[in-house]
Amino acid sequence: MAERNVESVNKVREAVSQDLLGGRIDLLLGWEKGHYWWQSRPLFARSEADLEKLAWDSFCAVNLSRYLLEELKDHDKVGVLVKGCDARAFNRLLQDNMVRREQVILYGLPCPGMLDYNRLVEKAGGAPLEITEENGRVIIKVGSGEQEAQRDDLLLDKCKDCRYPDPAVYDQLLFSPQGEKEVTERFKTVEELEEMSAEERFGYWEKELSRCLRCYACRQACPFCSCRECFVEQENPRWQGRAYQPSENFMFHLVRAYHGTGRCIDCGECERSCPVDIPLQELNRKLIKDINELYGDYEAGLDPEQEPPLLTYRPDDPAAFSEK
Amino acid sequence: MKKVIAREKLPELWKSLAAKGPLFLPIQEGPVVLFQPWSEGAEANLDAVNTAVSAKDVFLPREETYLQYRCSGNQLELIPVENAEPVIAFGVHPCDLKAVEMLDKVYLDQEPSDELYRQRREKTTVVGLSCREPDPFCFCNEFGINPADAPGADVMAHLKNGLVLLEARTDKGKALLDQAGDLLQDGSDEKFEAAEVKTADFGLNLEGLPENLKERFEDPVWDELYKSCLGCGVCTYVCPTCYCFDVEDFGHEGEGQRFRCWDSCMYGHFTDMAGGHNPRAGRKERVRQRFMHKLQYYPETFNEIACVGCGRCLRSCPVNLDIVQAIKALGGETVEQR
Amino acid sequence: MSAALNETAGGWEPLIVSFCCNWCSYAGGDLAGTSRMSYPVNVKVIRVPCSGRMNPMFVLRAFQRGADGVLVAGCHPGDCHYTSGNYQSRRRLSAFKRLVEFAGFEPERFEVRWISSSEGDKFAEEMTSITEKIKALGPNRKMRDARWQSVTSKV
Amino acid sequence: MPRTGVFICHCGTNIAGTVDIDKTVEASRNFPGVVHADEYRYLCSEMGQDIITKAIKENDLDRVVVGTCSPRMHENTFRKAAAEAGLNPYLLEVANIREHCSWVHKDMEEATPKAIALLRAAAAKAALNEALEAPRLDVEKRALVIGGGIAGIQAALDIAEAGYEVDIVEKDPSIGGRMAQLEKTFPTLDCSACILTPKMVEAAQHPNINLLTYSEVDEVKGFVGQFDVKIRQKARYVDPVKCTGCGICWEKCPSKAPSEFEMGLSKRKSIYVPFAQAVPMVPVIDRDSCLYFRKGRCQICEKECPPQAIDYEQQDEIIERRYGAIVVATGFDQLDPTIYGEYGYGQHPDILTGLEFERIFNASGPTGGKVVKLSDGKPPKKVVFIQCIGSRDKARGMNYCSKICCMYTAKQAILLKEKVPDAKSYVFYIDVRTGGKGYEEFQRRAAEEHDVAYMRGQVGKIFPEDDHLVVRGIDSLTNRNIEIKADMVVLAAATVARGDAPELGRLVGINSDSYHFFNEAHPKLKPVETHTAGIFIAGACQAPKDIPETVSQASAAAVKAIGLLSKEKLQGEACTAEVIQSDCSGCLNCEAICPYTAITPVEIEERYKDGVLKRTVAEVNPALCQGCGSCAVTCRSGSINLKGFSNDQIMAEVDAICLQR
Repeated sequence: MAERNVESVNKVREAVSQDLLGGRIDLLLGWEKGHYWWQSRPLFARSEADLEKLAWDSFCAVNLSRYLLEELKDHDKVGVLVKGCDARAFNRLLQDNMVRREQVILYGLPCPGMLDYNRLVEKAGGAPLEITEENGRVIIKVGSGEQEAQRDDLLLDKCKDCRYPDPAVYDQLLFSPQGEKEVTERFKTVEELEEMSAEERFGYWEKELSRCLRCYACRQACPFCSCRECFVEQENPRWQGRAYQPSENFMFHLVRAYHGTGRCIDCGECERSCPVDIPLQELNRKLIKDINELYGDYEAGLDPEQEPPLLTYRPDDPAAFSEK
Repeated sequence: MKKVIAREKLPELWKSLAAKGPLFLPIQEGPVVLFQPWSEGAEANLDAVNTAVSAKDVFLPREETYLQYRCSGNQLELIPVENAEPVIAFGVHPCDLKAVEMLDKVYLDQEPSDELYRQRREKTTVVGLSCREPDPFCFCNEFGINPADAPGADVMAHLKNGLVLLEARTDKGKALLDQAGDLLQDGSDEKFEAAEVKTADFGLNLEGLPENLKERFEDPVWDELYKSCLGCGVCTYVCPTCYCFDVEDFGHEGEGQRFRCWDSCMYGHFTDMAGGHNPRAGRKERVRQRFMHKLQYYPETFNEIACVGCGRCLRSCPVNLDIVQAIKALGGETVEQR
Repeated sequence: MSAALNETAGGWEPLIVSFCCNWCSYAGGDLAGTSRMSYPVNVKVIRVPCSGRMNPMFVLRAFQRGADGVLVAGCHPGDCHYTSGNYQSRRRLSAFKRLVEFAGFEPERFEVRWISSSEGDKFAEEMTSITEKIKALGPNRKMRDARWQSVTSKV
Repeated sequence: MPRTGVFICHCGTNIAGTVDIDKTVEASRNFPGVVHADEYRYLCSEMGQDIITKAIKENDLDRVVVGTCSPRMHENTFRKAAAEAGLNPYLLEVANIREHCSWVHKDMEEATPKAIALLRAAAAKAALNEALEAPRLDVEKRALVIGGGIAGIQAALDIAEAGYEVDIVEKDPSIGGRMAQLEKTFPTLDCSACILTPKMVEAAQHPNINLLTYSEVDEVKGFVGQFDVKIRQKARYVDPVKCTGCGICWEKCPSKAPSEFEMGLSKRKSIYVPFAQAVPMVPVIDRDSCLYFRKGRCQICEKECPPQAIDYEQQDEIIERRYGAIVVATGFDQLDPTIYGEYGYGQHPDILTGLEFERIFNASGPTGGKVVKLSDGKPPKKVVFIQCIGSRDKARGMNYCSKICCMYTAKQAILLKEKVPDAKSYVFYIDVRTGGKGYEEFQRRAAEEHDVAYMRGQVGKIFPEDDHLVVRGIDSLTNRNIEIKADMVVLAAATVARGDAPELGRLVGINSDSYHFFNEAHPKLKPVETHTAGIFIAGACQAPKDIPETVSQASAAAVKAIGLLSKEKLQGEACTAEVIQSDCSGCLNCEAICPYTAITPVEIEERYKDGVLKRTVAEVNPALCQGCGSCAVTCRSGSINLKGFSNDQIMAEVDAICLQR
């Protein structure tokens, strides 16, 4: 992987450095490596030296589009590296008037899916030292030798059922597209939960939500959570109390999810960001599934011109309750 | 006093210890391990390197009601709340226990001390647990912590070949082992040799850092460091040395209660003032506050950096902005100016 | 802090909060009154201008505070005083209803009905019907904030 | 803390009979903020209102809660009383302890705690009430009348006579509507055209009336006093200024199509005026049948037209105008009885509907006024009239009575006897309904003097046999089977709403009942108003009506419109939405869902670091906002709120209601 990776990073760097150094953009939002090779963090590049740190590998999960909210206050024109989900996030922000299209240059990165370090450890049975990727397979080097695995088995949860790995919007596409993927298990967990009795389901969520720290990482990482003032912090009315009561946990998580109705792009950043691994994505996906069933297929973030389902209606819409 | 118990016998021990009051343990909760009260059927996980959230929950609970009121007509009745009951915190790693000592400095060692904290602290028996294998994020060595020993523990526990070795170091500790009675066997002959545990070496140079930071409030490094921060509260909530809380009321005109709960300096509303002004209006100010607090303000008062190298912020920050990155950025590698 | 929910001397009685749009359903409720129809006292109505005003958070708050059932009532589709409020609420509340069911609420706990200003009989019937269904289900404990409950009995 | 006063009404025994007033007063004293509580037998009376105003002054009250009947009943009364004491009227809240409590519960033990809960909620809400000001709005001194039938014409004439400009939008090429199709009118038997035509001409010539025929309403925006309407004037392909109405074009036109005016019983040309007295007397070209438009050749009309008024290039034209008031008078359709297979309609030329038969009488109709069978041109000797085709038919969901059929059937039977003296009429009816001045006498005359046999019963089958139509039915009085060999059958097909009524209702912003007849604001007290301020309804678009009723309703609607137009300023809605711009992120979802286009983006400047940052936020036009509050729900951050029904007010009500069990 090392060589191929160097090659692809160079390709990205080449594309963006022309624009950054040529003054077409004032800032590039990309990734750089963290403390370890399997970590990445956002890179705010303004110079050639900054671009030296640029990374593009199988560990660039962080969605960069959200940083536009702040960076566009300070910069006239910003370049962003966008994977499939990041591009949908961009469209989401565009639809919410949070960004202006002409202020942003999007460099599209068709995404093979990002890898999960914990899965590498699991698969390798120890701390991996290095990995090599080849044709959908990953060779993991550990102290005691090598372990081979299917790349698909090592993906982050959020990438497993990604239907649109290619950016839906970009100014420049840097690699050849992956093509739309057929996903079969996107709603599997939702369906399993639907099968349960109400009591069981409540028990499930009560337990899962009981871990919530109210750190709001899910919200802060989310491209549909772009409010300046979240209902959580409002004083009048006090929608959300701070206590760690089951009642308050449900209030936050149901409303957070509901606010994503027809808006959630299914990027899974909420769940990835959660320090206590609450299956937030299942709440979001439940709403995606229901909206699709009731009001027609809608994939948030694919087409910013398409009216979000809660902002429109048809007189003959069905309802989830009796209309007699 | 030294005792041993076979690991497979632990559930019996939990049952016995929990009979007298809450027994906090690293418990496997779905995909994560949390420091939580044990109950029948709960799965304790003593092999976990670190719980997702630190053990501070035992001493400074995320939510704590301390006052109830009742009104009728013009009469207001205040009802004190009895909070603290004897608690056992079993399996606290050296880093977390060191962090509790840091909280002590804030809540106990200054006048007036925090009554709620004091009660809980005094009524808690701590069973420390030595670490065997650190994960890549553990870096407590940097702070002179020995992962194999928790000096402040009432009982020190070690895992060894299917056995748990327990050494009581205080009267409270002895009482605890006594409470377990026959479940424990004598362990006077067992050797507790501390195997050396080497945590990650991030190449930090902490020497003189707090002093050095005094003049760096306006340093351009802050202009860069904060940028990736999402503004969530993960780092503060998982951190064992963060201790800020908020006070909120719940109730209505007839009756209600006042409680305190964890708060985070990473939230914009943390410093909202009644008049509408917010001295830390931006993420930069808030990120600076947190790291300055850990690395400069706390040390200035208490003579040590408020970090124990538990690695939780490295593990949990969704964008990998952590204290190691901050220390590095502040330790001489000033980020290039715009 | 008793564990009893809504227990009065005569046993448990459910509390049902109904949000009614001003133009149709609230007026339907008025007509039920004018026509001297009768429905259970368990239902208490909050007037909102339109079912489109119905923020799902109001429903959750009612559950937090001890409601055993919530019924939102608005004009029939096509009859909204504000043209499209009920069309909008139909989508919102359908999504929301399924979400709360997904969270583990029984479907009967949260309902939406269209009741016109001339349907006093339907108003009374719906109020009776939801009360009976909730009685059959028993008290709602889900999302109920125990801290609020501890004080309710004393007011 | 507010200083709230609570006032509880006994309403005689209406409330006091089921709700323990003393207990509610006592309980109210303990609500937060309540400093005064009182009760009175009839709070809505002068005396009762005085009690409130006095108490406000004496106790320095800044919030008032009344526990009375429905706020839909007396909220305004009490608000006025509060205003009289110098209190902003919107600081008052009504707890509905009558319709929603004392009248629906019987047990005092139950009703009293509920009344207290409702009062507690009202007090909790009132504590958060704010003083509100209703905006004062301009009134455009012009009315729009949609529909150019007798209702529309009458309404327009009345409004014009009062001195205001009126535009009539008529979708057909001529005004006149259904009444123009009628031969004679009951019960006086005066000729319909003779009384209608002068009104049509008067309307056309009135200086304040502007006729927009062959036009349709495309869009209605705005609100009472300021409706912005887009009207599509369809291309006639004839220049109305040049056209003299000479008629050469339709004489020469070689192609034909079924005449709408004649109910399809005869044909008209492709360039045509619908009927001889059409106003305006300007033809239109029907593109669907015109040879030139279909095949690109012919152009005879263009060649023959003396003033060269034909213009094939004419386009639809959009007229945008502002109106202060709108009268909807779009009339009715006749049910197509083919859905009733047993009557054989559409399968035999001598089975007609009432309106079709009406054309048979007419001198300019398909038979030139000769009452003959369409099958063979011979006069019918036996005619069977069947009532309630599609009316009063629960099985098919048409429960209502079409109201006019009993009378026009009697009329047609009389006219038949006059034209074909040896003809015999049979009427199958469910009930004969003849409410109206001179109506009963008229119908009796038909039965007694014109040899019309009335038979209570139903017809089960009609089928042709030889040159007759066999009508088989049951006389429900004698329970005997009846069989009549008729020459002609006339079906009194139901009066139904116009097919496009639901669409028009949506467009204009008024609602309709399950049969698509437009809803009046109140069935008794507001019969011509709709729920949308400034929009009135007249005629059969509201429910089946005869001509006198239609005309009087049209005049009533006109008076309401005149009353509105005569105002210098209108009082707008006080409970409008409001944006907290500092919190608004500018996503403008509220703009997308606002039914009144009351929300628009606006750029604001904010301090940012050392400079200023421009950003877009939402802004509400309080004149356009009608206070539905949907925006407040779509706004996730609560940055847009509805005054009078704000988030914190509703949450306070929920809290309070749940406190009391």
